[in-house]
Amino acid sequence: MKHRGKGIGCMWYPIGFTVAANPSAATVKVNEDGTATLVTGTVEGGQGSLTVLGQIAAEELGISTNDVHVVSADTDTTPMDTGAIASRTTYVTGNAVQLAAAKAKEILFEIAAPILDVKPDQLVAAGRKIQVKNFPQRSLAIADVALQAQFVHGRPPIGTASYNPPTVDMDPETGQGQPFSTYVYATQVAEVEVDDETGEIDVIYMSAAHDCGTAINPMLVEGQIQGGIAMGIGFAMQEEMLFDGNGLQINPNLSNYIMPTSLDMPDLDIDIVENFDPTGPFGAKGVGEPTAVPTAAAILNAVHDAVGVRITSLPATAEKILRAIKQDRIAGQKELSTAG
Amino acid sequence: MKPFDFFQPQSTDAAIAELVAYGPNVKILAGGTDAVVDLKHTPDSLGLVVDISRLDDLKGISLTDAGLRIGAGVTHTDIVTNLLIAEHAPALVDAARTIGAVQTRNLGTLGGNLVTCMPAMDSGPTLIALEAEVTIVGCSGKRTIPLGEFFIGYRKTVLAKDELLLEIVIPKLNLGKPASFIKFGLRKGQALALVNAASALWVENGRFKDARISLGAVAPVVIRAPKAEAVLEGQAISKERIDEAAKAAVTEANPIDDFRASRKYRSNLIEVGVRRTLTAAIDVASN
Amino acid sequence: MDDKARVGERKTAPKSLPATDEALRLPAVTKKAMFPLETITAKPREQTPSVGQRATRHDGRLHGLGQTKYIDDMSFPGMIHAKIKRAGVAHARIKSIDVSEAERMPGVMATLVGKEIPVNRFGPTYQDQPLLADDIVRHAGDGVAAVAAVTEQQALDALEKIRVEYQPLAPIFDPLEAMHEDAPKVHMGHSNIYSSKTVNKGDVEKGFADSDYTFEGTFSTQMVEQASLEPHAAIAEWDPNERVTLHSSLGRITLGRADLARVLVMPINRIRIVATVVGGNFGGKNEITHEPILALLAKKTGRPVKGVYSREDEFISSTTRHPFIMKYKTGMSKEGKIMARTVRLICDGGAYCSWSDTTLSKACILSAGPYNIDNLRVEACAVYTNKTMTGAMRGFGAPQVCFAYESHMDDMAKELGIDPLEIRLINAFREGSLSPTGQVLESVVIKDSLLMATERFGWKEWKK
Amino acid sequence: MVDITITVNGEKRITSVPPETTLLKLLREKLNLTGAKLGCDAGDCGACTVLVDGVAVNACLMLAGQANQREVLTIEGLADSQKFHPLQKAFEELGSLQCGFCGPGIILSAKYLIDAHPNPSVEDIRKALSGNLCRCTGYTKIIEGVAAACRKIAGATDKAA
Repeated sequence: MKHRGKGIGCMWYPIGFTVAANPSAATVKVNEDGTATLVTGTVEGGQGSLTVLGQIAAEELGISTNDVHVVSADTDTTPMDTGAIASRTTYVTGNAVQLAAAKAKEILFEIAAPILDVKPDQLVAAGRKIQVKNFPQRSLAIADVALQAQFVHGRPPIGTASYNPPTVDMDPETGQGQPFSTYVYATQVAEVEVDDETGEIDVIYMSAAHDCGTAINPMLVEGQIQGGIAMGIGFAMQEEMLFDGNGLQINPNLSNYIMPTSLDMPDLDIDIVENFDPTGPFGAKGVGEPTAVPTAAAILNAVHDAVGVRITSLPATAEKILRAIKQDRIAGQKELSTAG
Repeated sequence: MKPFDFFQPQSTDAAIAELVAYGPNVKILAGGTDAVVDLKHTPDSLGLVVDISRLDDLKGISLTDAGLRIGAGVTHTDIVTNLLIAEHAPALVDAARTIGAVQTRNLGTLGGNLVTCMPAMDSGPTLIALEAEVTIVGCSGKRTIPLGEFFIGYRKTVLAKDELLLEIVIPKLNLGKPASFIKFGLRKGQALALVNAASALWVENGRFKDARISLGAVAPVVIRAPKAEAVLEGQAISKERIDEAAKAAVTEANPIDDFRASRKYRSNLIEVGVRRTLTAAIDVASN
Repeated sequence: MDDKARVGERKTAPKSLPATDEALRLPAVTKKAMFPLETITAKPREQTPSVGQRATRHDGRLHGLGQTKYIDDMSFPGMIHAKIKRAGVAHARIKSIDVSEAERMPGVMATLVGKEIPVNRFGPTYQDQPLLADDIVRHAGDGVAAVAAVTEQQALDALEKIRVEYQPLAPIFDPLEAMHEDAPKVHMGHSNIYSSKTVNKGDVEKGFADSDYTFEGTFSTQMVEQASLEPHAAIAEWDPNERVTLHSSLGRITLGRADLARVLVMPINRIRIVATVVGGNFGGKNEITHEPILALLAKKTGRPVKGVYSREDEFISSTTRHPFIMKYKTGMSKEGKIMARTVRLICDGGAYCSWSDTTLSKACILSAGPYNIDNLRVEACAVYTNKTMTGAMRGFGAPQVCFAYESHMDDMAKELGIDPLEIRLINAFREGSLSPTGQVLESVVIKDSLLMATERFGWKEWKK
Repeated sequence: MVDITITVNGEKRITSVPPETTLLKLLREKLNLTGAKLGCDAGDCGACTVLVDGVAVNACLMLAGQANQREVLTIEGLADSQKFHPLQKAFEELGSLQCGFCGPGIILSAKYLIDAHPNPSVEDIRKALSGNLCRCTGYTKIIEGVAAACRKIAGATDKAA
């Protein structure tokens, strides 16, 4: 017989390294035509981090994503970056990018201010224009300002900046300290069906609500969450590196190391929790790793709800679940017989 | 891959001539889904690889006087999409559908699946439950034997070094026989069977007739479960009988204990698999 | 045997190539869509403000056209191929390595053993890992020697001819056994425990005394592989100014460069690392692996040297996710408020530290869950064993502890007869809550996420 | 050596390779078409998927000699300078791929599906892609991409009719 169940997993997760310095630097160059080039030492790993960093630079400069070309991943030319690790790129590198873009923008404002007959701090960049705050009809095209900056004033609008999240060392005895600058929060909920004759779990549906501060690019955030859930499903039910008695791996191949295929994925509903972290670039935090964190808990809690067994060791293979169901029944019968 | 020579014969005779000429240092390649992987792990150079994937005499699915003939070189995709098989032996389609993934089903052949003779092959149980026969061709001519006798050990068949599997025939008597296949794996896609099972049976006056049960991945080769079949023969259809047969089938298997599943769990799957395939076959019979 | 002889034996010798055929003279097949005339830039990329836009990825078009260049898609004139021989024993002293026969194999241009590496130790926290084991093998996937040959197959053939003599050492695989004083030691020193962390907040004893109920649970998790679709790959190339360039699937290039400089004893400005899109990282490509080996082989041979891990190399020699053993004890009020908690974490680090130290810290801090717990004690340690080393993988200990604290939470909810959603809402952090390390938390939206996910799910209406 | 006459992406080539060369190696190393990827070299991951005579296969499981006299379509041949395939468009617009390594194989598996079944259900798409492992995306946006491409193709055909 098949039994359905529901389960919750929720979590918190920090952004960046634990206490240790993990700086990123970035350079933003505004070109003579108002487009920009962002130079970053981080490496695209598929998350879309370069797109997100481009969006952050573009936002600061008031131009579009397409107006920013991102150069990355060459130690000769790109500035220091701690790398795509610890869910830190949007937050840490993103802060560096925003600061760098702000510096370039400052030059543009200084050039534009006398032309617009205002002070630089009265200016904002938006819609590919530099305009007077609250009086948008007085504006100049960024392209024009950039051109003037370079060829008239001899001040190419280039900004370089770095960022390192503020932390406080942890006390070795008590662990008290501020190991991270900020954290994200998330909940995933799973619906499963468990076959009590075979122990097989069918994850039917999952909903997930993740906080990442401002979602710089909701489409990419969704992609991270969906991918993290897939990895979480593998962790929950399938994946395990096995060793024989001599310490040799038994299943070092993709035939026998079982990870989710397209058929193993449930239907998903993804929500992004509205939030704004004042310490992040435009309120953003991060999303990469947390997506894979609560999935196993949600699924195993749903299994518990469905068939009443608590699996305490992962992966929760069908065999393990069936064994638990049978033990549970035996225990139940014993209870009945002693009670009777 | 270590070096080898490659030969694409134009006919089965030409292929067999090469097998004779080359002796033991030759490997036959059909779909390649197992054979090419083997070649990649073969420690020594082979003499010759004979590619039989394009031999016309190994192709084709047809109804003959003997029954439903399926060429050994027919791919799993051919089986999945063939209307004759869908009509006369739909359980074989169900089994073929569970093999590997689209790409491997497009390459892999029924003959290759049988000749490679892995205990967990998915083609075997249904064919054995339907009492299929295989025709083998070699230097000394053709011979036809029951598929059950074709498998003789772990990755070992009766094929002599100079022989090829030519075709598989589901006998006329068993065409349309209600049957069902089930497979248990470690995931839904690209699963390798922990246990698979097939049952075929006639229902006559509410009684089991000629029930055939076959199991895979539970012994060195795909097996039949005669004791379980005997439990059913001539008996009135009932849940109790099915349960009894399923329990009997467990005693006929000798599953291994390995990293993928324990012997105990596999035994449980045998029982469930036999019960479910019998029930499904009865459903087919009553519809 | 040469090709002629192999073909000569055939009765059906292949027809010679038709020299008249134009197709024979054509170069390799070219891509057709190198400069597509059709522009399909999606609107969100062109709109301002850019933050919040569903902008398409800058590399999305290249991906779809098959034109994203990963490391293995690159080749350079004269490039040769390197392969690494893995120990195949879990714990042993290397008595000798004989590469002489391998060096005489066809196509072989150079070999490399650990003793030839200037500084044969690396690691992000402790430099406890050899690039190629030179003295002791600590897990079966340890590399012991490398070969560079004209073709990959020749390199693989040559690996078989490398003779390594081992003196077996007692291995230890179970982290709990490895913690015993008299257990075989994976590294020198008096203990296999190489990292310990604690977090103490409030008064745990008092917290338990004030609790109405106490619950306990023990949980464990397995070793997991990142299993990126792209295997580790790198190409090393020198120029006459003694500068080395590494094209690598590495995800952290600036720190990777510093590691390279340290192990090769070179000035940092003589090393260039160029990465492309990493074909999946998930933590597995965050530290150098074979890059220095390739660099040294390239130096020896004067050729660009490419190394690509086989799928088996990926599993047996690269980092993995830590197995954890987690013991939880929690004191609860009858209303479902957590009064006190103790957590003990044991993390199986495998043969080398890699990112275990930071994994342990994160796991320690996060193990309380996103809940207000005034009285908390967490003790955690990482232990060496003779297995594939564990390192960075998506979550740094968080998936492990989350599985434990959330399972534990539901068990308690069930005993107390409180709905799983309700018990979480009772305990969840709120703005300004104090974290286990005493940090004031800001931008806390755990309750919002709980309500949002459960509402979308239909938690309250849901029926079995 | 085996002589091979092969048509790749519509272009005929004659070449000669050692018999132990796989179709994947022939494409990547001899014909410079690196779109098909080597992910596992054992037919498990599908990153090397190409279409041979219109049929999706693992190029790592086929010897080059077996592809003699056949037509091969690789990801590089799916679009030309005039037109992207709707799958490529949809995948770009919806962010279907992340690291992209599985992409060429996935797109060709999807093409194989929709050539025969222009209006697949989500379950059909899942089944058609089960031989292509992806570690980044959870397959969700890939499935959406395939479905969107099918709608686009259907829409274009409706208009034409």
